[in-house]
Amino acid sequence: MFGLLKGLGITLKNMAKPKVTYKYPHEPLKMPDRFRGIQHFDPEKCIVCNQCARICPTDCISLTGKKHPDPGKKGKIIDTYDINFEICILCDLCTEVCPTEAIIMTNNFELATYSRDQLFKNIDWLHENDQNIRQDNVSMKPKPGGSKA
Amino acid sequence: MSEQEKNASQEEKTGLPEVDQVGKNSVANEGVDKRQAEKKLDKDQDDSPKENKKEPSSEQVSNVDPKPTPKGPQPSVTGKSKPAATPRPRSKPKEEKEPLPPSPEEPILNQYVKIIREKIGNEAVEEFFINRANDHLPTLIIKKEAWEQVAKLARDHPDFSFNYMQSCSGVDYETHMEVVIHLCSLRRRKRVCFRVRTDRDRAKVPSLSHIWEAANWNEREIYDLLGIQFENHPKLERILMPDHWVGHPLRKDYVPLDKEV
Amino acid sequence: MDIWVILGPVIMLFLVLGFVTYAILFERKVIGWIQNRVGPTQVGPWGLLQTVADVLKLLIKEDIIPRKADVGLFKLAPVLAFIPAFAVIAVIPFTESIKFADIAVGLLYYMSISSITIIGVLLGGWASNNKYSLLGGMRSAAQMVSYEIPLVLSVVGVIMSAGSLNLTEIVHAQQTGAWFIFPQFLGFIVFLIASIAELNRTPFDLPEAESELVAGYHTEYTGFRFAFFMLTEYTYIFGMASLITILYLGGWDAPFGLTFIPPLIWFILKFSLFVFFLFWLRATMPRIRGDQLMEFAWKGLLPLAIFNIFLTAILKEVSFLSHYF
Amino acid sequence: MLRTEEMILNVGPQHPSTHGVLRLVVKIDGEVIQEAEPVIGYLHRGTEKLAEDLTYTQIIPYTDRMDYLSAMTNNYAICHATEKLMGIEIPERAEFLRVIVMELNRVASHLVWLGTALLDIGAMSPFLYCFRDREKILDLFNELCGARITYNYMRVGGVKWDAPIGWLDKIKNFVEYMREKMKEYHGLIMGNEIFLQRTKGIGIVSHETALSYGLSGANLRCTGVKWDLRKHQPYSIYDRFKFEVPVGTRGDLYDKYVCRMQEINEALQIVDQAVEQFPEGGAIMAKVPRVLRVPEGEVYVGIESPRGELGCHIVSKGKDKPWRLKFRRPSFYNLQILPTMLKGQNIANLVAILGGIDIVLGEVDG
Repeated sequence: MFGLLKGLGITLKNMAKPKVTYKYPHEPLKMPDRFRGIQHFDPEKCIVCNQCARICPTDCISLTGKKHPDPGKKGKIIDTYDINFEICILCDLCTEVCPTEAIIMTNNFELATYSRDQLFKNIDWLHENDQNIRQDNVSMKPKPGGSKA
Repeated sequence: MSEQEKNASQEEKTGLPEVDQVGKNSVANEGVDKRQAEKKLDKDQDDSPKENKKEPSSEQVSNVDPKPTPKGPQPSVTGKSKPAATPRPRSKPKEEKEPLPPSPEEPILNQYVKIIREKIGNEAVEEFFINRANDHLPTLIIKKEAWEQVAKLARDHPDFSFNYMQSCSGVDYETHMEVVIHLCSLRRRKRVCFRVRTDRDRAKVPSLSHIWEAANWNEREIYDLLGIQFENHPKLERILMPDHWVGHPLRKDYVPLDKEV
Repeated sequence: MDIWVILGPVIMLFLVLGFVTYAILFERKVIGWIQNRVGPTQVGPWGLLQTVADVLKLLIKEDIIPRKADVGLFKLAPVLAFIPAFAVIAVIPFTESIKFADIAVGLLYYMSISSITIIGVLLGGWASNNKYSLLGGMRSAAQMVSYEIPLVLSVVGVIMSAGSLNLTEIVHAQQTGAWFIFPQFLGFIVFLIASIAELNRTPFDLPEAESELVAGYHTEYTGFRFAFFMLTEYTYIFGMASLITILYLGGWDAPFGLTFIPPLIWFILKFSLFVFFLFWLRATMPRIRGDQLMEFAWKGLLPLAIFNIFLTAILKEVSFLSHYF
Repeated sequence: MLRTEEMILNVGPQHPSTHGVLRLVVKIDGEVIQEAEPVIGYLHRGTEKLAEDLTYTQIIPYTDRMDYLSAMTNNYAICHATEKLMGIEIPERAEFLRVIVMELNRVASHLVWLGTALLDIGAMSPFLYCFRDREKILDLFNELCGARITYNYMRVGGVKWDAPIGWLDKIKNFVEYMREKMKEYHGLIMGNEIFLQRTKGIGIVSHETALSYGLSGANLRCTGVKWDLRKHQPYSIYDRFKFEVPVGTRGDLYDKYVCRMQEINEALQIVDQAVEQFPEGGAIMAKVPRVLRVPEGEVYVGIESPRGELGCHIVSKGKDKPWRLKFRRPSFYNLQILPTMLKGQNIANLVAILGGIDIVLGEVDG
C-alpha cells in the first residue's frame, strides 16, 4: 500500500514540474549544426566526379554532366542533378565524399508533400534550398572543441 | 547472492584450470606441430591431398577429400593462413613466406580434433584450421554425416561443453553451400566454429534443433533464405518470407523480382 | 403536471453532457500535466473545445457495423448501457433543494439500476462477433459481479449509521454527526476501491485494457455508438462521484462552519476531488490482472466489508461513540 | 464436466502491444493460453541480401534500421567485424567516443523498454517519463552526428565526427540528471504492489532453457547466468572500465526489470569513466584505404547490444563488398522462447511477458 502512495506522490510532484514538450509546428525546431537535413547543392562547385552517386546506398542520386561550354577549359560541368527523396535516407555519405563541398546538408527537414512526385527534387530546387546550411562539413578530423573543455 | 549465481561462479572457477590442463597435455605435441607447420609453409601453397598420403598420421592435415576442396572463402589450412592484417595480401607477397608464430589456440584445436576423431570416427573432421583474423578461432569443417553426432558431442563432452549457440548461418559459395555454427562454452569461455558443407542442388543437412533450441528458427531462416533442407527439423517452413514466395533470396543465383525493390 | 418534471431531466441531461465533455478534457489535461505535457491546447482557447470537436467527429463518422455482427443486439447494446447510467442520476440530491426523485430506497435504486449496464456491455461484446470484444465483455461481467458485492456491503455500514436508504437522509445524518469518511473509514476504502472497479477505471480497467484487448468490448464500435459507450462511462463517473460525496463526504455539508460558501459549490468541490483522484490514479497505476482482481474482490474486499458491518454494529452500541454511528 | 471450447485469437500484427508487427496466433481456453505461435517477417527488408550489393561503408546506414532503438551498437557490430577482418587498429579517441555513444544508446534503449513494458501492463506515465529522458540522449546524439535515431555515426576505422565543443560536459550533466531520475523510476515502480504482483513469478525461465534457446542480454542474465560479452569476451576498450554485470536469480519478469535497471546504472557508470578518461586530442579515424577491400576470410564477432549478443558474421572474398553478411540478431533468438513461456499463461500475462523480452521487430525480421 505504501508503494502505491509513493507512486501517487511522484506523479503529483511531476504535475507541477515544467513541461518538456515543444510547440513544434508553431515554433520551428532548432536543430544542431550537424543535423542531416535536405541537401543543398551548388552547381558552381560540382566537378561531376560522380562520387556522391556512387556512394549513395539507396541509389537516389542521379546526375549528368556536360562539356564545359568554354572550349578553353577542361572538365565537365553539371547538367542535371536529381535526388529522389522517396528513397533518400539522409545518411550523409554523399556530402562526406564530395571533394568540393558542392553538396552539403542543411538543417531543413520538412519534406512532407501531398504527392510522391514532388519528392523528386531537381538541381534548381536543391540549389534554392540554401537556408540553414551546415557549417561544419569536414568530419573525421579532430576539432579543437573535441577536447574536454 | 543467489545459489545459481554461486554455482555459475563456481563453474567458472572450476572451468579455468581445466583449460590450463588442456594446454599442458598438448604441450608435447606443440613442438611437433610447430615444426610441421613450418615445414609445410615452405611447401607449395596448394592444398595437400598428396601430403595426406605421405603423412597419414599427421593430425594437422585434413582428411582425403573425395570432392576437390573448394578454394577461396575460408582461410587456408593451419599454418598456411595469410597474415590477415594486411588489407591487400596481393601487394605484399614477401610476408607470406615468413613463418607465422603458432597460434595459441592450436593445441586446443588439436585436442578438439582428437576427441572428435576418437569418439566419432576418423572421417568426421574434414578440415580444421585456426581462423587467425577472428581472434584465433578454432574452426572445424565437419562431414555432413557426422554433423549431428559432433554437435551432440560438442554440447555434452566435458572438454567441449559448448552449451551456447552464438550464431548459426548459411553461406552460399556458388560451388557448394555451408552451414556455419559458432558455439560458445560459458564455463570454459572458449569459442569454436563448426562448418558443414553440402551440395548446392540437393542441399540437405541434419537439423540441430533438438540439441540447441536456438537452432530451430535459425535453420528455418537458413531454409527460407538459402534453401538448405534440414532433416528432422520439427517445422521446416518459411519464417521471414511469405509462404508463397518462390526461390531463396540469399542464393547467389536468385533473380530478384524487381530490381528497384 | 409540473413543468419541471419534463424540463428537469432535459436540463440534467445537458448538464451531464457538459460534465462529460469537460471531464474528458480535464482528464486529458491532468494526465498531460502529470506526464510533463500540456494536454490539448489546439481547439479553442486552452483546448476548451477539444472534446466538442471529438464528439462532432464521432457523430459525423460513418456508422460501421461488422458484417458478421448480430445487428439488432449490436445496435441495442449502447442504448442499453447508457439508459441506466442516466437513470441513476434521478435519485441523487445535489443540495437540499436540487433533487429529482426523493425516494425512500434511493441507494438501493442506484445500486440495482446501475448493474443493468453490464448487460449492455456484455451484449455489445458478444454482438460484435470479435474475440477481443467478447473477452472484454466477459471480463466486464465477471468484474461487475465480483465488485458489486463488496460495493453494496460496504455501504451497509453507512445505512446502519444513518438508519435510512434515502440519500438525503444520509446527508442529514452526517450533518448532525461526522462525515462518514471518519467513522466508516474502512467502509470508505472498500467502497472507493470497489467503485473504481465498477467504473472500469485504472487499475481495474481490464474490460478495455488497450494493451491486451485492443479496446475490449467496444473494439468494433465507431461513431455515435462508440460515443454512447464513452458517455456511459463518464456518466457513471458523474454518478459515482456524486454518490461517494453523499455517502462519505457529507454531501453539500459545509465543513468547519464555512457556510457562506453555497452548498452546491461544496458539493461540486468534493465531487471534483473524487474525479481528480480517478484521473490521478489512472496516470499512476499499472493494470491489475484478471485473476488477481477476482482474488482481491473475494478474498480481500469482501471480508473487509463484512468486518466493517460488524464493526459498525458493535461501535453503534458503545455509548460515547454512538453519536457518530 | 463442462465442455469448454478453444478459441484461436490472432494477436497482431496491428495489435497495440506487439511492439511492431509481430503476429501471434494464440489458442486460448477462456483466458488461458494453450498454444502460441509467433509469426514474423512482416518487417523483413532483406538487409543481408542488400548488403551483398553494397560496399562496407554503404552497409552502415542499413544497420541503423535493424535495431532502431540502439543503432550505435549495430554500427559498431559491422564496423568492428570489418576492422577485425582487415586488422585495423582504431585510434583511442575513436574508441572512447564509440564506447560513450554505445553506452548512452544502451541507456536510451533500456528506457524505451522500460516505458513500453510498463505501458503494456497498463502504467501510462512512466512511458512518457522514459521518453522525456531518452529525448535528452537523442538530443546529445543529434548534436554529435546529426541524427536522432539512424545515426550512421561509425565508420570502418573510427567514427565520423569528433565530439563538438562542450559535448562531454553535457554528457556529464546528463549522467547526473539520469541518476537522479533513476530514483524517481524506482519510487514509481519498485514499491508499486500492483507492479510486483504483475511481474513476480511471471514468465520464469530456467538457465538451462535460456542457454539452450540462445537467449542473451538481460533475458539470459535474469536467470542467474553471469554472461556479458563486454566482460567475458572483451572487445573495444571495455576492459578499462569498472562495471558490474547484474544478474537475477529466478528468471522472472521482475528479475528482468531489476537487471535492466541496474544495467542502466552500470552503463551510466561506464559513460562517466569514459568521459573522465577521455583522451586529449588525437585522431578519430585510422588510416584506411579509400576503397575498403576486405581480405579474404571469415569473421564472427559478438558484441553486447542492449538486447543481447549482437553478432556479425562476414564472409569476404576479397572484394569491396561482402560475400555474405549475417547478423546474429538478439531479438530473433530471444523471441524464439516465447511459445514456451506463454504456455498456460493468462492473456494478460502475454503482453507482460512479450514486453519483458524486449524485442525490436526491425531486428527480429532483419
